[in-house]
Amino acid sequence: MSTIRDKLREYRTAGYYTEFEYHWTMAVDLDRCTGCEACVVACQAENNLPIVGEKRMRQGREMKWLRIERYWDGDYPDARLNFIPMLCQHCDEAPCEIACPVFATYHNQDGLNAQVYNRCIGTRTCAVYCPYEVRFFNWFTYTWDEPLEQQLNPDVTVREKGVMEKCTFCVQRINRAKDLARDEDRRVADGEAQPACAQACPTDAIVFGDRNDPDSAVSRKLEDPRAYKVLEELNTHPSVVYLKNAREPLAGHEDDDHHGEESDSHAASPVMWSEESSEAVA
Amino acid sequence: MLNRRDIFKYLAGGGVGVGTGLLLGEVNQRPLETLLSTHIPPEDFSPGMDTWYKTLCRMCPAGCGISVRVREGRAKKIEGNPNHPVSRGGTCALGQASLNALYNPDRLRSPMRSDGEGGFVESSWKEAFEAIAPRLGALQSAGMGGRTWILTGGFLSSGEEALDKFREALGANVLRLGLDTPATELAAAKAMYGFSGLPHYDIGSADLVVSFGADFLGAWRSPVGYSKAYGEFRQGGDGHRGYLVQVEPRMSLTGANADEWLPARPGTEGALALALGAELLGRAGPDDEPAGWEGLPGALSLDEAAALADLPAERLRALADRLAAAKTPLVLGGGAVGAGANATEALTCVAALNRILGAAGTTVRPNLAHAPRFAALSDIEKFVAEAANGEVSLVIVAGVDPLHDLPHSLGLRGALDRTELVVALDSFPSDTASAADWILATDTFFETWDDDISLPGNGKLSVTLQQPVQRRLYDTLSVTDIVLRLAQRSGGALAEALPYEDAEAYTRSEWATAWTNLGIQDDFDAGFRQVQQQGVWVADLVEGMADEFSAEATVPAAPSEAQFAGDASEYPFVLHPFQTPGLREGKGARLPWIQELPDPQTSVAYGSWVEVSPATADELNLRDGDVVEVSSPAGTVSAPVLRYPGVRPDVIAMPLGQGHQANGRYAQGRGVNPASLLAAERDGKTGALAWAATRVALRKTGERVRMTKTSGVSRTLGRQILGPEDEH
Amino acid sequence: MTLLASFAHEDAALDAARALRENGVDGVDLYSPIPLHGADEALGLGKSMVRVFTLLGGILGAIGGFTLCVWTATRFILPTAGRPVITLPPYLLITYESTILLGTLMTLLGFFVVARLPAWRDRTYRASSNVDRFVISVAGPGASDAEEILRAAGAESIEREESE
Amino acid sequence: MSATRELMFDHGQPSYSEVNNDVINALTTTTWRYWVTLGISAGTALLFFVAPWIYQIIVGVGAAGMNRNAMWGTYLSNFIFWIGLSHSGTLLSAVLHITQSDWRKSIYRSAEAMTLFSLMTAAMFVMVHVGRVWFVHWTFPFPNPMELWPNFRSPLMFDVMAILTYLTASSVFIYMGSLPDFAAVRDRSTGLRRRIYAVMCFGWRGTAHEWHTLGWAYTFFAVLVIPLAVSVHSIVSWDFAMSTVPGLHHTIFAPYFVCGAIYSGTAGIVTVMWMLRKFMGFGRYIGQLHIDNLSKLLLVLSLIWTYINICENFSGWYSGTSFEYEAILYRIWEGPFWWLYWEMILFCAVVPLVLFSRRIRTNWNLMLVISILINIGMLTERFVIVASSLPRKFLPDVFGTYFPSLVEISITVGSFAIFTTLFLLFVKIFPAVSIYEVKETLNPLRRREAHT
Repeated sequence: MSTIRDKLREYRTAGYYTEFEYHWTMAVDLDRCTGCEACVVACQAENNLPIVGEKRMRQGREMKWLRIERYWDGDYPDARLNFIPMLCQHCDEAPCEIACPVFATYHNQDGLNAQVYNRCIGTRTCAVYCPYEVRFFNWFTYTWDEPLEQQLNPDVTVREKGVMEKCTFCVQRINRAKDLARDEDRRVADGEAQPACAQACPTDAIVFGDRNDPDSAVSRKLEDPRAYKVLEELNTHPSVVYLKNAREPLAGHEDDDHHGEESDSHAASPVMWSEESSEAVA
Repeated sequence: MLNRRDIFKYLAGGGVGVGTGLLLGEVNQRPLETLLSTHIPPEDFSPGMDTWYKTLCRMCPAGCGISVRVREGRAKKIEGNPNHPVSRGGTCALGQASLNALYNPDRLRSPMRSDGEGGFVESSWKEAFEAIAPRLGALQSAGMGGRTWILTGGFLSSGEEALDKFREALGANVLRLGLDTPATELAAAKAMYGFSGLPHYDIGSADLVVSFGADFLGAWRSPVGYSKAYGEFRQGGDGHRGYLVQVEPRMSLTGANADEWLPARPGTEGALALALGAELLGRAGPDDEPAGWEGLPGALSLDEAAALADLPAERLRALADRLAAAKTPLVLGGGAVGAGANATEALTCVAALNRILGAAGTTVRPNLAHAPRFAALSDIEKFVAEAANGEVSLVIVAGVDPLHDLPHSLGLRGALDRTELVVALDSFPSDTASAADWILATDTFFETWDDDISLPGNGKLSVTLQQPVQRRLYDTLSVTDIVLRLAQRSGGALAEALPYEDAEAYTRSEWATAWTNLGIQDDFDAGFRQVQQQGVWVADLVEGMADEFSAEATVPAAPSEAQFAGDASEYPFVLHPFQTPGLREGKGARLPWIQELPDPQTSVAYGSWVEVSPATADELNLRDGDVVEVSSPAGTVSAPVLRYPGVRPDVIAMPLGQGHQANGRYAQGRGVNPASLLAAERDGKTGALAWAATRVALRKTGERVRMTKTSGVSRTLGRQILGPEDEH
Repeated sequence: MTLLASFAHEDAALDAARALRENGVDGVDLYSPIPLHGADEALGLGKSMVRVFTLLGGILGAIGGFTLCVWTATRFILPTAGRPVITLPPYLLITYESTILLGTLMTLLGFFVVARLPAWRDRTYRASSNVDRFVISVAGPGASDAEEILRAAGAESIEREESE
Repeated sequence: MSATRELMFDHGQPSYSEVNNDVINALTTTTWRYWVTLGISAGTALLFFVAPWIYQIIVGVGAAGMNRNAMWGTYLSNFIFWIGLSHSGTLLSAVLHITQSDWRKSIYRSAEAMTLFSLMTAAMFVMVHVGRVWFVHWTFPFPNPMELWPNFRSPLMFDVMAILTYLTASSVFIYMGSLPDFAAVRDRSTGLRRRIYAVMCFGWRGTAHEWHTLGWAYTFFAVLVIPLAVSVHSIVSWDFAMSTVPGLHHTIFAPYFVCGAIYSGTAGIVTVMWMLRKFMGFGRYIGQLHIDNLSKLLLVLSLIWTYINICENFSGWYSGTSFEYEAILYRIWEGPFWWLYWEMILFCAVVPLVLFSRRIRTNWNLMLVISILINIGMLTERFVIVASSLPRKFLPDVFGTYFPSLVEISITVGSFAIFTTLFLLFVKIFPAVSIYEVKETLNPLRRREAHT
């Protein structure tokens, strides 16, 4: 009887995993990040991301599990450009995970937001629910011009049309490190598992590791006063932590809610909420 | 044609014709391939196991070390080599994408012979050597080696050495080509620091970096090495945070990351640097002034410089304050600043500022000397003139693409047309190779032996070894192999100069010789094996190996006024060509991953664009995607407009690297090449090509295109994406 | 033997049925083109047993739906979005739907069982009773007594049908 | 009741046998016009729906115009539209049955059929929408070999369950209500048709016991269907509202969708009524009272709908967040679909205001126009909700746009043909007007005069 009660209590626990085996976390130092996009190509190479071609890219169907977002501040001559790498945040309370009717996406014991390609039926609800827009759909079965397919990573599935995909934190590398550690009867050492983006980053802006290990590099980054999470107000509890760019605000920065010249033809016009929102923050 | 996959598609579509489908599927089945030869596996081949090879990235002259993951005999992934002193485990987008060059579907798979009508037919090495070697032999024996020109790049490698030996033995001419060669920077370093290599800039230990036009995070010299240093500069372990000021007319990637971006008028940067130097000298008092530098004759006051450069004077004063307060400042100059008509003078002023700041010797250090001599504009003109006179019998183009990269106004295409025999050594049907009589298909750097001494360097002596990581995919040879074979087949002095069997033997022999010369007595084989494992051989510079700072330096002169091709009234804008981190001068264009990579600042992929300041665009009534005709005295191109907030209103910026006439399916016919706009301007001091000294005019064509651009709205709209707002 | 009396008016037929019942005639049935108010009372039909089926179905559906959710979630545990394995609000929604689903299906079953349908074999029936006639049938031993009563009630015609 | 009775028949009451004749003749007598219409309709369905769908299955969902941002598009908005259209039939029928509104009786059969076929069309859109339709059965509650069941926490599973239940309940509801009429058809036909209807009516004889049981069962169905119908569109709305997407993440979405659904369904009924009058000769049974009552209902619904729309925009404006504010702004003014938004306001909020006039309410042709306008408005409402919210969520850098592709437009057009085809088949299988219930509304056949 008591076992049933225990089981019930376990099953009724929010979060279910009271503790992750490893809690893989990424810290992105925006002060170091230059937006050079080496990570973007590294991700493409590691994870067999297809080359979609110009036409499909223009249709907004590019496959980039990791992208650099750019945000302008101010106007000429006091213009400033900010970069922020955006990838699957591996939220602990991921909006995408509730969406899937067939359990193609779920949370694994390492805190990773996992996507099971062969279970996916392509309702795309997860992508709609994702506030970070880091889920990518195979609108077509993409092919590689021969012999480019010889480059494909044998550790990573090539996805077919109708399947959702996204950043896995290079789970194949994590699993290799875990296998190795298990063989040697130890935990994965800090820095042993590195996703392709972190490995490639020429400024070491991306730090990856296990948050459960208080001495890991990423745990130390989390202590940084600059640390924040994107769209934290949505309570998704991302596993990607950003360290705010430490640049001085631009002169006349108070004016940054002003939209200014917009390259987009549907540019937003000046709005009235700015005072309210800044009040709310203060 | 139906193949198996199509059939399964149709089956999925409706279950129609199951029987037919299966039947056709059987008929069209490809012959069984042997998956893995496990009986006699090749060396280093174990199925399912990764092998990592340390080698050299040859995508740009930076000379980064990489580590290549090989599975089942195929290179799979590039990663940085943490042992490498320049790249320190980092890679750039272009390096990551270099596998696309290896597996590119449009790579040349065998030597190609021109059919005389613009097309090429497959040939064999035997045919190729039989066609070329006798000509060489004839030229050699006739003592007409001078009628041969070798067009090559600027690597400091054994391969280039072989080419150079070949040239010497033949008595041929060489043109070391490239758009953005460090010729002006070398001249400035020689003048101000007194050494003949490129300086090593220690960005990592600087607390203030002022960069005049050098996009060191994007595409300038050694982006990975500088980026590594930049990481430390920004958030080093000791808690200090460096301050970066970027002076340039168009916000580059470095400008985007700078704390301050100063859009100085193009061509005024040297005067600006000199004015800052004079101000600092004035502030510090006479004690610190180098001898003879009192007051820096010709230097403008800060106010005058501000007016000249079209910058607010208070910003310059604030900059001078920062420079004065900085403990380890560093000033860089390059990019368009090193490519104006007064480039050497400007860079000399920048270097002088380093001396005034005391950076020379601390954050600016000597590198290994011995930079090659890059072709000045006059050299190119000489070649073109000789070709026009029919005095050029043979041109060997080794891995460079001058017909695309260099200003078309130089007339290189015509020169090659008038040459009797043009032999291109290339892995791709590049624009230049497509104009050749023979294309000798070369290996990619994954398939052959070579080495490199990084020119931008790291303040140490480091030689990176390039070794094959997999078997050749096709019937190709390396440049060194080709040179060696040509030499042997030609006989005479050529054969004597290069008595090596192949690239591997040659490279090993070069290393053995070098180590002997350096007095290294260790067992060579063991040492070389170790280098193969490490990927690089590093030693501290020893006395005499690199030049020292000269104690005395000439007083920097005020730079002359920048001259631009084209009349300001007819051509109101200065053209600012820039390299993107992926495309660079054009090598990235044939790599699909690079084509598909959104430009960091603009998010444009697959194509060219014209950056116009929003103010200018409003004036000309231009929206994003409006096609404009950009015309200069040298040519005209049409491309869509992109309103770019980070460019001066009197400057038009265009990315280099697209607009290939050949070069495979990913590059060909995509975008436009601003090189066709560039006038044959030169730097006044060195005669080097000044590629940022052309004026252009804009004309709206009325046509409109949808650009391939991933970015929607590049404003945060007040959303706290970049972090919580600071409390003011 | 079955007696079939046809009426042109619903109140006449109902009166006849009532009279038969008062006289203790058994085996009376009333065929009509529309459901007749008062027929329940005239023939002594009480509350239908269908409601039991509906109730059962609803209860089964509720238990079944909730059990399905809980059981399947614990079969193969794939936590999502930090939710507990047994998450009440969504499971209650499923329960709600399955309650209605099973309620509907059981009501359907109840209807067939209670109405003793389907009955495809030939039975006593006059097609006119599905147009504009009201037919009373009296089967079994009471039929002989019924004829008088029916006639008195105003039957248009009375037929006899011998049962096989 | 008798007042209603008089109003219901514009051209005098038919007799019982006339009702049988009229309804069953409409079922059995088929002119060449019917076959031509059916042929055109089925052909359109094939050409515009089936063919592009097969193409899409072959190349991938990329045949549609959806992209990185707008992962949902026309397919989903059409799905919601069709689910919405299904909402009046069964729901209205059940509500009116419980409240014993007699005027329901001549129209409910077609209304319920509309429910059923709209639902089927909606279910088609689910299949058109998903990336791998060949695995769509994985959403049904059964385990895979690993004993992995579907995720009942997903709003999409709520959908599956709700639609499954709704489809079942609606089918049962319409079928049970038709049993006596099947018997009537059986009695009047011969040969194969008679045998088929004999089976379909389960041997119905119309005994007091059968009527009694049917009455009970039918009332229970009605009671079960009402909360079901309300839940179905609430659940569909939660597909949206449970996301974080600005412009979709609104608490008001459930009542909004339910109201919109009934609104659009009621308008749909008006359209179908007009068709039945015009082409099936049911003018005698569907009259002034019906159209007047339905129009009043439409008017009330349009006012509620308008109110909710104001609420939605107000909450977006009042939220004080850039997300909601920009989403609303993009929807109503800055986006490429602003004109569709105002078109929807015009058709669904402004035009129905004319229904305050009784003369317009009882004018069949005008009502046809208004009902079609309302449904066009509702179709665009669903489209606008999807197409203006998804391309712009939280991160401005990935803001995009969405335009439906030709395939999507074609499939949208084709879906109407599918619905029409199904409906055309229906009128030849089911008595499109309930025979026995119409008879109930006639003056009862009594010896003694009624007391009225």
